[in-house]
Amino acid sequence: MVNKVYTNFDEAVADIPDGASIAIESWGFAATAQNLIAALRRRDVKDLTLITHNFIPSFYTEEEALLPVALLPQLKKLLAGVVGIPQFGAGLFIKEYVDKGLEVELTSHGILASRLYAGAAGLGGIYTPVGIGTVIEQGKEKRVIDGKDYLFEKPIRPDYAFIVAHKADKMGNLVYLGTFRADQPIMAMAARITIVEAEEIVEAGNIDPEHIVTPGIFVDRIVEIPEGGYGTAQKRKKLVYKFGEMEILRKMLFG
Amino acid sequence: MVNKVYTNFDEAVADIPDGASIAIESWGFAATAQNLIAALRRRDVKDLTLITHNFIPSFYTEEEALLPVALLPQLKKLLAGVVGIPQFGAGLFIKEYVDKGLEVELTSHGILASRLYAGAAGLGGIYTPVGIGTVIEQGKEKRVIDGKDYLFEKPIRPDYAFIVAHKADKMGNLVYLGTFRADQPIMAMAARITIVEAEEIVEAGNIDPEHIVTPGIFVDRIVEIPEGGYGTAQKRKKLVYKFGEMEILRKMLFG
Amino acid sequence: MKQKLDRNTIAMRAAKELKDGDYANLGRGLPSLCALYVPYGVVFQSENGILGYGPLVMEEDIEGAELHRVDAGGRFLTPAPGMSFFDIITSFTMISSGRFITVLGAFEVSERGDLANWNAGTDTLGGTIGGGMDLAVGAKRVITAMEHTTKEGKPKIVRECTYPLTARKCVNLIITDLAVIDVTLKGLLLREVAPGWTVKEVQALTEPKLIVAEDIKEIEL
Amino acid sequence: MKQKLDRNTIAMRAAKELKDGDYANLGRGLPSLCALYVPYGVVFQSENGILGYGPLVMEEDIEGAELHRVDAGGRFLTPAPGMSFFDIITSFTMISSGRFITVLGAFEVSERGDLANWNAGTDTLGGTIGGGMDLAVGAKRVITAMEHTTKEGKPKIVRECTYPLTARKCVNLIITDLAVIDVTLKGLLLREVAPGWTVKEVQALTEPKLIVAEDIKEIEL
Repeated sequence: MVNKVYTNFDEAVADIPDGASIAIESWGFAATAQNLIAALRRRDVKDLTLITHNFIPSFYTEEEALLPVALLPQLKKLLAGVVGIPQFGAGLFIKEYVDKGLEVELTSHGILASRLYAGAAGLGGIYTPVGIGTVIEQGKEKRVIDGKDYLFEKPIRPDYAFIVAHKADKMGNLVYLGTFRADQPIMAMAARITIVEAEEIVEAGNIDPEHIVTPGIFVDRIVEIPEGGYGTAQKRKKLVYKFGEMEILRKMLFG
Repeated sequence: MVNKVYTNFDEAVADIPDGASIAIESWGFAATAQNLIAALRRRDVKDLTLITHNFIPSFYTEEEALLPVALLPQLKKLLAGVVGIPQFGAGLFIKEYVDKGLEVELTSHGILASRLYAGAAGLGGIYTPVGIGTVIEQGKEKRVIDGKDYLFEKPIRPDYAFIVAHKADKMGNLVYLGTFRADQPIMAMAARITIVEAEEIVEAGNIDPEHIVTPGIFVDRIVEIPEGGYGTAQKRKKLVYKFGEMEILRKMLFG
Repeated sequence: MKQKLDRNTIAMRAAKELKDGDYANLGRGLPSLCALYVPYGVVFQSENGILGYGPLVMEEDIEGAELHRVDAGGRFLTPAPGMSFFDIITSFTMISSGRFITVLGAFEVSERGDLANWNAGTDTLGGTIGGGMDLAVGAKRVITAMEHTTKEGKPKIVRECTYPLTARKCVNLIITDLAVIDVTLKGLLLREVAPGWTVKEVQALTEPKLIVAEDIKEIEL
Repeated sequence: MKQKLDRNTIAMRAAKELKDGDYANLGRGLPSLCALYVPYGVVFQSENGILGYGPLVMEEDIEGAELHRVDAGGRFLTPAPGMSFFDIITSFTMISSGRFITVLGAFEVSERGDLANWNAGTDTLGGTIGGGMDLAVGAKRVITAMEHTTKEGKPKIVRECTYPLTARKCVNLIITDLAVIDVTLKGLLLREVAPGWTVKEVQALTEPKLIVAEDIKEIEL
C-alpha cells in the first residue's frame, strides 16, 4: 500500500508553488485545517488563490486558532461568498491588501458549491439562476433556457484542498465531525491534490464502509494532529469559552 | 410531526398521473424499488417517462423480482445508459414497444448523474466533455470552452423518484445497503416527490446524524416492506442462488 | 396604543407562517428569532450542512456547546432526534429544491418583490452574499421580516431597490413592525396593519402605492 | 512457438501496467481478468459506487454473495479493509478526476486513439453506453485489452473506427494478443510483439502504419 501518511505538516505542504490555488473550508469559527494553514505560513510561498466560503477576520491570537485570513499576506486572489462581518467593519480588514492588488471575487455559497461540483465532475461550465440581476452577473454570459434567465459560471478545480477530518484511515478514507463536514467533501473531490489533517489516523478497515464520507482516492496526504495542535477537542472547547468572554461575540452568538 | 409513513404501496403511488416522469435505480440485479414498481403496474397509468441507469431484461418470474423493465408497457419514453445486455439479444427485447412508438434516449451513466445533479441544484444546463464525437452529441449544442469541446446537456428533474432504502426513520432520513446506494441519493434529491420503500422504519433519532445519507427533507412518503415483499434479505438471497442455476448467467457472473 | 411592533413581535408574526411539517431556513438577526415561536414540527436547516437541529445553545449552557455543531452564523446548536449532517452539495440542493420556506432580513424590498439584503452599499471591499441569494432564488416561499423604515424614517419598501440586489422578484410576503404585505402580480397588497395604525399612516411610510385588501385587519399573533 | 496470447495472458500483460497505489476501473470481459494478476495495493472501483473491494466471489462461495455488494456488471464482490460505498455523484466525480487507470475492451481503436467499444453496430434499438464513455474521457490513462483482429481476421486497430465511437483520442496504450502499442502524437508505436511473431506479421494484421520502437522487444509478463 502506498504511504499517504506524512509525519509533519511542513512536509505535507512543501511542494506548493507560488501561484497555486487552494480550497479551505471556513464555516463558522475555526472549522478549518489550521495546522496546514500554519505550515503554509511558515513558507514564503506567495500569489496564492484562496477558495473559501467565508473569509472573516479572526478573534484569536495565533496560538489559539488560525482562520484562512492568516494567509492574507500570501494571497493574489480571493474567491469567497462572505468577506468580512458587517458588525466588525465588513471588508475593511482587507483594505491594505486590496490597495496592494489583492483581487476579490464574490460569489454565493451555492454557486461556489456548484462550481466546485463542476470542477470535480469535469464539466466545462454550468448555468445557474442565482446571481441574475446582482453584482455576480457582471461580465458573465447570460442565457435564457426554457424561459428562465441563467448565468454561465466556470468550474473550479483547485490545485490543493486543505481538509480537517475527524478520522482518516491509512488509505485516506475520511469521516468528519458535525458541521465541519460542509464544503470539505466537495473540495477534496474537486482538488488535484488533497492534504488532510486528521484528529486520528486509524488502520484501513476501522471505518465502516457505509459511513465513509470521502473515499480515500480523493486523499493524497494525511497528517495526524499532534497533542497541542490546532483543532483538537480541548482547543475547540477553549475557543467556545472564549466567545463567552467577548461582549460583541456573545451578542452575535447568544443574543 | 407530519406523517410520511404510508401503510401500503398502492396508496403511495395513487396520485401518479399519466405522463409522469419517474426515476428508479437499477444497478445490478434487483437493486430497485420493486414493491413500488409492482404497485404502479397495478394501476393503468400510462405514457410514463422512465429515468434509470440500466434497463435490462429480467431473468425472474414476477413473483421473484421486478426490474424497471416490468413498466415497459406503460412507458412513452425511456432515458438510460444501458438498454439491453449484448449476450441476451441486446435491445431486441424492447422492439415491440419501439415499433409502437416508445422513445429511447441513450446517455452515459456519468452524464445522467450530472444531469440529475443539475436538476437537483436548479441549474439550467451543464457542459460535459463526455459524448463528444459519439451518438450522444446528435442534436445538441457544442461549445469550445478553454480550448476543449463540450456538449450542452439539460437538467433532469423527475416528477417522482422510487427509492429502496435499508432503513428510514419517520422523518424520512435514509440509509442504504452497500451498492444499492448508487443513483438513489441523487434521484431523491432531484425528484419533486420521493417515495421510499424501506426494509425497516425506525423512530427519528435511531440513525446517527453522521450516517444519514439522504436527509428527510427529500423524502415525502415511506412504506415499510412487509414480510414476503420484494427486496427482503431472504428474497435477495434466493435471487443470488438462482444465478447459480442459470448457465449463461453463471458464466457472466462467475466466469 | 400606537406603537411599532418590537423585534420579537415581528418574529412571532413571521413564525405564524410556519406550520408543522414545514422546512425552514432563517436568516440571521431578526428572522432567526422566529425559531422561538414556531409550532412543534417545523424543521430548520442551516446552509453549512445541518437539518433538524434543536434550539440554540443559551449562554448559560455554554459548556454544552461544541464548535462542530453550529449554524451558518457560527451559533451553537443543540442536537434533536432526526437531525442530520451533510455537505454543501446536499445543502444547496435542498435550498434549490423549492422545499424551504425562508425568512430573511431586508435592507429594501421593491414593489415587484426584488430583495436587497446582503450589502447596505457601504461595504465595497468585501460583502456577505453567503447563501442568501441561493435561498431567495430557491425557496418555495420567501418572507422578509424587517423594520418598515430605516432609523431615519426612510421607507425600506420601495419602488426600486437602491442597494445591491440579492435577487429579483423573489419576495412573497413582507412582515414589518407596521404591516403584513403580500407581493402579488398586481402590486403590494396590504393585508394587516399594526394595532393603532391606519392604512394611510402605513402608506405614508411606504414608497410604492399599496393595494388594500378587502379583509384588511389588525396584525394578530 | 508462434501462438497468439490467450485471454488470460493478455490480461496478465495489461496487469503489468498497474502498480501498488494505483486506482483502477476494469471493463467487463477480458479487462476484468486483470484483477487476478495485479500486484498488491491496486485499488479497484466499480462505477455503481464501490471502491477498494476484494476479489470476486467465486461460484463455489455463492453462499457468501450478497445482492447489495456487486460491481457494475452485477458480479458479486468480497469486502476488503478500506472499502467504501458511495453514490454515483461521488463515483463519476472519481471517474472524471483523472485519478484512474482504466482497462477497457474494444471493438476498434483508431490510429489517433479513438475508441469504439460500446456497440458493435448491430444493436440499433438499445445499447450499452454505461460508464464507458465517462471512463474513456475521465481516466488519466486508458488501456485497451483486446484481440488484435476479429474472428474473421480483420484488423481491429484501424485508421478510422467504423463502429459507434465511445470517445475520441482517448486510448493511451493498446494491448492485444499480438502486440503492445503506444498511441503517440506521431502515430502508433509498436513496443512489444508476441513471442514468435515478427513486426511484419503484426503490421499485416494492423490497418494503420506502425512506427517500430527502437527498443522493440518480445512481450514479457
